[in-house]
Amino acid sequence: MDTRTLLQWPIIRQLTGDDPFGRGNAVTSEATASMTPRTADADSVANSVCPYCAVGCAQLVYGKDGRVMHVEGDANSPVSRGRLCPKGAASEQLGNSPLRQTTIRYRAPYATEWTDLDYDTALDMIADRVLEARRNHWEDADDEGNTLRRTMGFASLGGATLDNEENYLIKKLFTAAGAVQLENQARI
Amino acid sequence: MTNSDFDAYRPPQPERKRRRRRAAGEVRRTGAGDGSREQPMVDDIQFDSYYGRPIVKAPPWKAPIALYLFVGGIAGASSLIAAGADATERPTMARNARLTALGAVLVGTGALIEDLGRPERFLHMMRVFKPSSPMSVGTWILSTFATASGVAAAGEIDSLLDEKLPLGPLRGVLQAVDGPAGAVSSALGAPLATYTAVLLGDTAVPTWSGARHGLAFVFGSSATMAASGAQLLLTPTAETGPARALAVAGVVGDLVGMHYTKSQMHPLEAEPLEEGEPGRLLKISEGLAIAGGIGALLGGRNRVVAAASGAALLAASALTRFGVLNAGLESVKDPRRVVEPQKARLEERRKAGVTDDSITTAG
Amino acid sequence: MSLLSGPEGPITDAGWGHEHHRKGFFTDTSVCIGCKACEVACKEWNQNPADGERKILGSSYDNTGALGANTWRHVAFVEQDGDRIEEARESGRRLVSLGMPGIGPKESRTAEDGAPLDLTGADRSHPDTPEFRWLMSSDVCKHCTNAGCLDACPTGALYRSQFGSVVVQQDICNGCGTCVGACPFGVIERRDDGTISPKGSRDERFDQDVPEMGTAHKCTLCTDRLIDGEIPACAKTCPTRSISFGDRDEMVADARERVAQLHERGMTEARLYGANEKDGVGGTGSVFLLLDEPEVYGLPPDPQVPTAGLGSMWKRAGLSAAGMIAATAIAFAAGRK
Amino acid sequence: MAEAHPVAFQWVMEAKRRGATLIHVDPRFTRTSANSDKHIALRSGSDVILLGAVIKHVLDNDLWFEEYVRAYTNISTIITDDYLDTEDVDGVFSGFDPETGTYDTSTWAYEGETEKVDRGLPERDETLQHPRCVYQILKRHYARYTPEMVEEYCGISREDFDYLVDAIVANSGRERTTVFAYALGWTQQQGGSQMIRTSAVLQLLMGNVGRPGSGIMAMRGHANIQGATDLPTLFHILPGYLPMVKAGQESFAEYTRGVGRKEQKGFWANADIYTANLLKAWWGEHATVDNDFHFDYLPRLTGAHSTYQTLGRMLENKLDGYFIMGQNPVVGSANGRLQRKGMNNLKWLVVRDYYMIESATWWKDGPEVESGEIASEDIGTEVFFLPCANHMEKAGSFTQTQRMVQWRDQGALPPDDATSELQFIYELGQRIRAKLKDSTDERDRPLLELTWDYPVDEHGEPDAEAVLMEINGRYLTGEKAGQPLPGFAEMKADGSTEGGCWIYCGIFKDDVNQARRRKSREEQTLVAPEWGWAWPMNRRVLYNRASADPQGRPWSERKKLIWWDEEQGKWVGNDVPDFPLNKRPDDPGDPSKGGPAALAGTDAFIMQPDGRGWLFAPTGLADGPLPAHYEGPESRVPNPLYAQQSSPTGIHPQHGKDNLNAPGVKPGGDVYPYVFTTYRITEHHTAGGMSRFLPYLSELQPELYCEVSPELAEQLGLEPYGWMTIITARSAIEARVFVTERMRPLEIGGQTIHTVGLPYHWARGKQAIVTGDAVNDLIGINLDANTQIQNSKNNQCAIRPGRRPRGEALRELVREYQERAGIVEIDGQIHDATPQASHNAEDLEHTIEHADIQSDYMTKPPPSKVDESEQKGGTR
Repeated sequence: MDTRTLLQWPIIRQLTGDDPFGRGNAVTSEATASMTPRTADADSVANSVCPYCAVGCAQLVYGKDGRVMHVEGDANSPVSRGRLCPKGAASEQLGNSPLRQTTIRYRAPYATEWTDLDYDTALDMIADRVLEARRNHWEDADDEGNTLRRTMGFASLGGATLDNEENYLIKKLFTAAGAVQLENQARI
Repeated sequence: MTNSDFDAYRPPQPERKRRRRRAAGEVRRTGAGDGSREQPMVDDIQFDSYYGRPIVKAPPWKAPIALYLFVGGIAGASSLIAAGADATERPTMARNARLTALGAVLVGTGALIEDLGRPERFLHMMRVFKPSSPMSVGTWILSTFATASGVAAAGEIDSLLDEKLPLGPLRGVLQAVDGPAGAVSSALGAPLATYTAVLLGDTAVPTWSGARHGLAFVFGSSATMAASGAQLLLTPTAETGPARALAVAGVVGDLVGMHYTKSQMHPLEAEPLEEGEPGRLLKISEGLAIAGGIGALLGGRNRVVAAASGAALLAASALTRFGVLNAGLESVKDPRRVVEPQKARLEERRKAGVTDDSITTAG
Repeated sequence: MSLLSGPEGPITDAGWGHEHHRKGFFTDTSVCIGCKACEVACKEWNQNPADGERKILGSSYDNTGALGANTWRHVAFVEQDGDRIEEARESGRRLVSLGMPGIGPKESRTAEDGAPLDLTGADRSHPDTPEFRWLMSSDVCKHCTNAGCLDACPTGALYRSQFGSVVVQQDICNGCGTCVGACPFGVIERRDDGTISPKGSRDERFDQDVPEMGTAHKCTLCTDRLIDGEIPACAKTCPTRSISFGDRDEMVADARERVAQLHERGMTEARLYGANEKDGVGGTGSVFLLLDEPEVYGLPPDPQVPTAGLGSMWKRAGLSAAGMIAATAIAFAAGRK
Repeated sequence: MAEAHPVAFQWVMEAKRRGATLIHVDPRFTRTSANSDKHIALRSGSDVILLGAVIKHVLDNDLWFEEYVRAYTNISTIITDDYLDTEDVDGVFSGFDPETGTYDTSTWAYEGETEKVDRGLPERDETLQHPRCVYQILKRHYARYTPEMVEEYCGISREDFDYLVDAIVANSGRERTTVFAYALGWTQQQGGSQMIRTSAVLQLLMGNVGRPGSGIMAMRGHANIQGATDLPTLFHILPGYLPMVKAGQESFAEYTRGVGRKEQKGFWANADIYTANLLKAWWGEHATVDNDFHFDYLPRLTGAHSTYQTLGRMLENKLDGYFIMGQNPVVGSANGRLQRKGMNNLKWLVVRDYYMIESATWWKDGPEVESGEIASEDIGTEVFFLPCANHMEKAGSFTQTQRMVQWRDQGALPPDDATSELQFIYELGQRIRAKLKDSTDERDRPLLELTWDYPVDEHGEPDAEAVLMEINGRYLTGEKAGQPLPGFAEMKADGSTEGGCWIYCGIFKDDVNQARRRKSREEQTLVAPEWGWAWPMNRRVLYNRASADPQGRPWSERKKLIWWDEEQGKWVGNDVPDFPLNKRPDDPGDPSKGGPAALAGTDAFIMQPDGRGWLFAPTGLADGPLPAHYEGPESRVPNPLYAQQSSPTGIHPQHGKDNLNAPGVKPGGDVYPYVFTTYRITEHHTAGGMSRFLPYLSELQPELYCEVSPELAEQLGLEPYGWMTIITARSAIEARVFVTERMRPLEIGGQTIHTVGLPYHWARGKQAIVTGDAVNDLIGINLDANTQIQNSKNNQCAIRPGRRPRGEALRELVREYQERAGIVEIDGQIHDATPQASHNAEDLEHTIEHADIQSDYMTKPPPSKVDESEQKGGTR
């Protein structure tokens, strides 16, 4: 034990410093002395918005190694002033919950279990099915001869937690494909 | 207006009530939401709690700690007996007492470490010396005592084995410090046995906290009684005369001490010492102590009776520690044991004209 | 206060000098909406494990139960009817009539005509007692001036920071548990558990990563955040500023002003908890405005730091030890061969 | 609001600190009530009675804001003499066709020469004496809505009613304003649109629209539910609230004229421009003036195609595939059992989510599989589960509840296979186009000619800003070619500009992503115009012309927002004026021009064809120009106001025996004696997909409970925190008993009405951290005719202590109650006892026919933006 280490022995610090009772700076460890908030390790801070209700509270997303390490409110926001409700405050867990499903799963018709599928195959299968469903239920005109130019073969539900840009592209692509049964939470 | 078919026959409507108001004297429903309510112990004090949930927490101390309280007492008192035996030239008892002290302190240390959340960090206890922490003070007492007892006992063992321990040149050192070590261990024996009362008393646990006025006497007596009992068990009757006397003194101290302790407590604080499992342990302990005391007093010259009495006293002491520990653990479960004594003492101070020391203020 | 339980200037006592003001919370339960954001933000920042039983606890909307090793903010919910509200108002009125010191800032203590405001009669001007109320209150470590846990810690793991907060050093604590019993508020606890695993038959089960097992845990006042000039996670997230944070002096002043406001509206049930330096723990770092007796919220009505009695306890232990020595000496002296 | 929007509630608490009075009207005492000055419990579904009585009080006592109302509303407008009120037709309006359950709304029109009415200049009687002027109609219509009626049928005492009315009156006028905030408590009712309309009528009367601290706030429930309505994934509209094309509208001109006539007042007169820019954005060079911008590429509607009609197609095996993206319909939609049944019939299903939600796993661990009613092996649906990126793992924008668009930067990378919807839909589009590239089929041309080329990053993620730029729009010709449009006023219908959504035009003004602005609130005014961007044109308060008096002066100093500055010759103030900037307050408008130029200087409601706020809505609503009270579809209370029991236009597809209604006031109604209302709580989020999988949220509210009054608990022998079973005509579930005085019985029309409350966040499955029965299994599909939104807030149930039966016995229990109520015969023949039996369709297609909400939409100008969000969005 060298002298420096010995001098760091809290008892010595108790006897020599301002904290004889050992309730303050005499007893701190090196880790305590060099304490920083854990966000000090973050390598990015992104301006974001809470994904739950529509109040639109501003969030700061602290990232490290490509993952979210912490989320808190942005005090600059005129809407939320940095505050978050319990759901907003749990946003980090929304991304990092151990229950998150991060790989593609596929259930064949009448199967009792999931299997795995790679992205490219899945996308290809879905594209085929969209085209088939579109064909199967294509309607050129109604009984009175009015143009319909649509398909009733597939539908889509969702969008209220998706971005504007995403909703726009969903509407654009599916409308161009002739689909009309496009809906989201706003109806529910 | 209405288009009900039964309009004309509608019975007179009771006067519309905005919300059900409780008539005076009507019994409150339980579980209706405003926390649990129980019958007040004292008529003019209404007892409220947050759904009957505990207010304070008991430390996470289990059987090893009770064992530690017990053997710590034995160790401490045994070292005193060893000193007495040395001084009065009772070598067998001196040796037995020293070895008892060492064995007990080793078991105690083991138990203490066992009960830590992070046993590998036991040595962190040595970082500081905190006069405000009975555990810190106690640990220093314990470690010094253990070291000293170890040295003293090593000397005993060495001489017992006719210096056959492979000590080499260290034997000289051992023989030189043997005496002082014994003295240190004797000096720390009594504090070792009684500091644990402070350890328990220095908590917010109602029963322990309430027992703070007398618990040291109970623990000191109990330790004395147990250590004496150990010698009655281990040492031939020829040398155990003082131990018998001590045993009797210990029993008396234990009984009187416990009575005194309870007399200083709020009834709700004392209750766990008398009821339930801890109460039962303490009742058995009391019986065993009395039996052991009588046995030691009257039949102490008989080796068998002495041994039996010794065992009874040891058991009594052990049960006292388990009883007191468990009574404390039990006492936190009912928030009444926190709220009522505190309200009572607050009320008492207010009656005495002290109105400026409440944690609740109007501004 | 005795020397052992610490003097009134906790920061100075801890050897920090006057680098920082003592920090603290003011939790104003009269504006708490019971959203529990404080609980979640606290757990997220401190990475505390979820430890709920995943069962309804039978205490209104509170399924957290109490403060503990993994829960450093706890929101209490209490449903009360009109009778109970009247009782609370009455008990608050009694407090006022005790003539306690330092009630409210001066300017709000006088009526418009300059005469002293007679708060004991304030209820008469108040609108009707509501028929029902739902109290919500976020509890937290009190960061006492005279902190039982801090005093009792044998390893120096607990220390008083430069901000006046009482903090466990996780690299030091060996889990002896002494602090747990020493807290008069039942706040600190040893972390012995805290896992979540889904009860269903998921393909892969998982256990939550539980850091720092076996050591004592409690609110740190987000001391790590304070170092960077941030405020504690709970105070930052609180939507309605029911939890505010700042210099303890200011918190107490705010609390006094707020309670005076409420009293002026006839809400005599409002009272402060922890603002009195003369109480059994020397005043708390976390001050609360309550609307009923403390025990209704699960708070002790007259907490005292155990170490306040330490001198007397050591005296008795010494006496007992002396008794042991004397008894032994007498026994051997009398029995000398 | 404290429950579901806690952070927004900070402003309410702030206002309360400053002396605002906060009143909470709700059947339940919630966390909002706990923090309000007053909680007023009303019987669920009786809102129009209450608000109607407030309107009557205000009219009878001349308490309305006369100067405001006369200048800015249609109070003096005269209605055609074909119009018959509910007063005249005993509970329905003129134009009702009982066969179809729909209205021909033509009789609700303004009086006047067609030419003048079309120009927004109907006949008026400024003396308000004309018997057919809106003022007189209003007075007659609400004459029945008395405080006594409120006391008897809402369960609100006279005292409380007076408190409410006095507070509204005292807090309205020049110096003060009142605001109404609502959420699903209104939208999820059959008749919910009219509840919102009632508050709109009241707010207009009190001068509480277009002013700071005024209005009707729809507290919307999802991060981007506003954006998903503006840039709609909804069947009935295109971006910017342009309606979807209806079968029969063969030409661009016919369609755009239906949306807005060139000669009408205000900004809908430019519907052709907005449409042309949208089409141009979608089909680029292929869309030209000559081919009507390929208007012909748009698919047409033949009725309602909402999620509930789509469910009908599923049940009839007429739908092959379904995309579910960030939704959990088997939990969140009405009649969950039916939703699952429908999904059993799909050929394929794509679910995109973060977690294994119940809508992805119903075939494996759904309630029917659990009970043995159906086996996994019998379900032929092919399921793709695709993990998706969350809001932190992609860049993009959300539009919050006040129409403010906020951009999010990317903070992390999506894990493993997870992708954004942007990437998925983009790549799916590319894949589909690749597969069709050699197609010569005419029907594939819209896909092949679609502008579908966005820059992507190294992970394949499209640049969301490029998409936003397309939404904003660009100049295509001239020296500014390629530059973003600064606002929709720059849009042209000649192919020289394009823009995907006219109301978002300007969001990329100055080539800056305005939604990304984050100037601290400390550094700007309270209006905070430099934080994010609000459509349209960054206006924070819509119709804010009304914040100034007719002469252009603020109504009062403390309520000023914008005003006319004579020196500068323009409107100035703290917000972007929602009015033609240089139009003087005394400008008479130029009727010959149409559009914005036709607006007079006092035509504050610039989206309305007459420039006025509509107390009386001549068009735009499917169920009446004025709100009238109807009982809920299962209500056991006879309608105290009209012979018409429940909404004459309500929609109720039966789907065999799976969507029955309780008999209500008919015999057998007493089998389901209690009202249940569903709701959300702070700790969870809608169907639980974003909360039940998170440990921190799950532990806060781990189990489903049912809130019951002590009286009902005692009556039924319910043990606190024990179990109870709730049975409806659809299904039965179990919940923990939560006895609380926050629920209380009401004496209504001579009977005691017990209401119980059920939060609906839980579901049965094996994947989430906490599970419980799904409450929406209890709810039937009874839709509002305007919105196609289900009635969740007042339905009837029976209650028994203890847990529900397992296995087959559960269906037997439900059936036993159905039989006792006489809604299903022993032999399985359905006896429909629903009050509005006149148009209960057993056939879904039939239902669609007469539920067609588009009929109004297509022929009449769409309602204003405010009305739009009220009717279509409601709030989630």
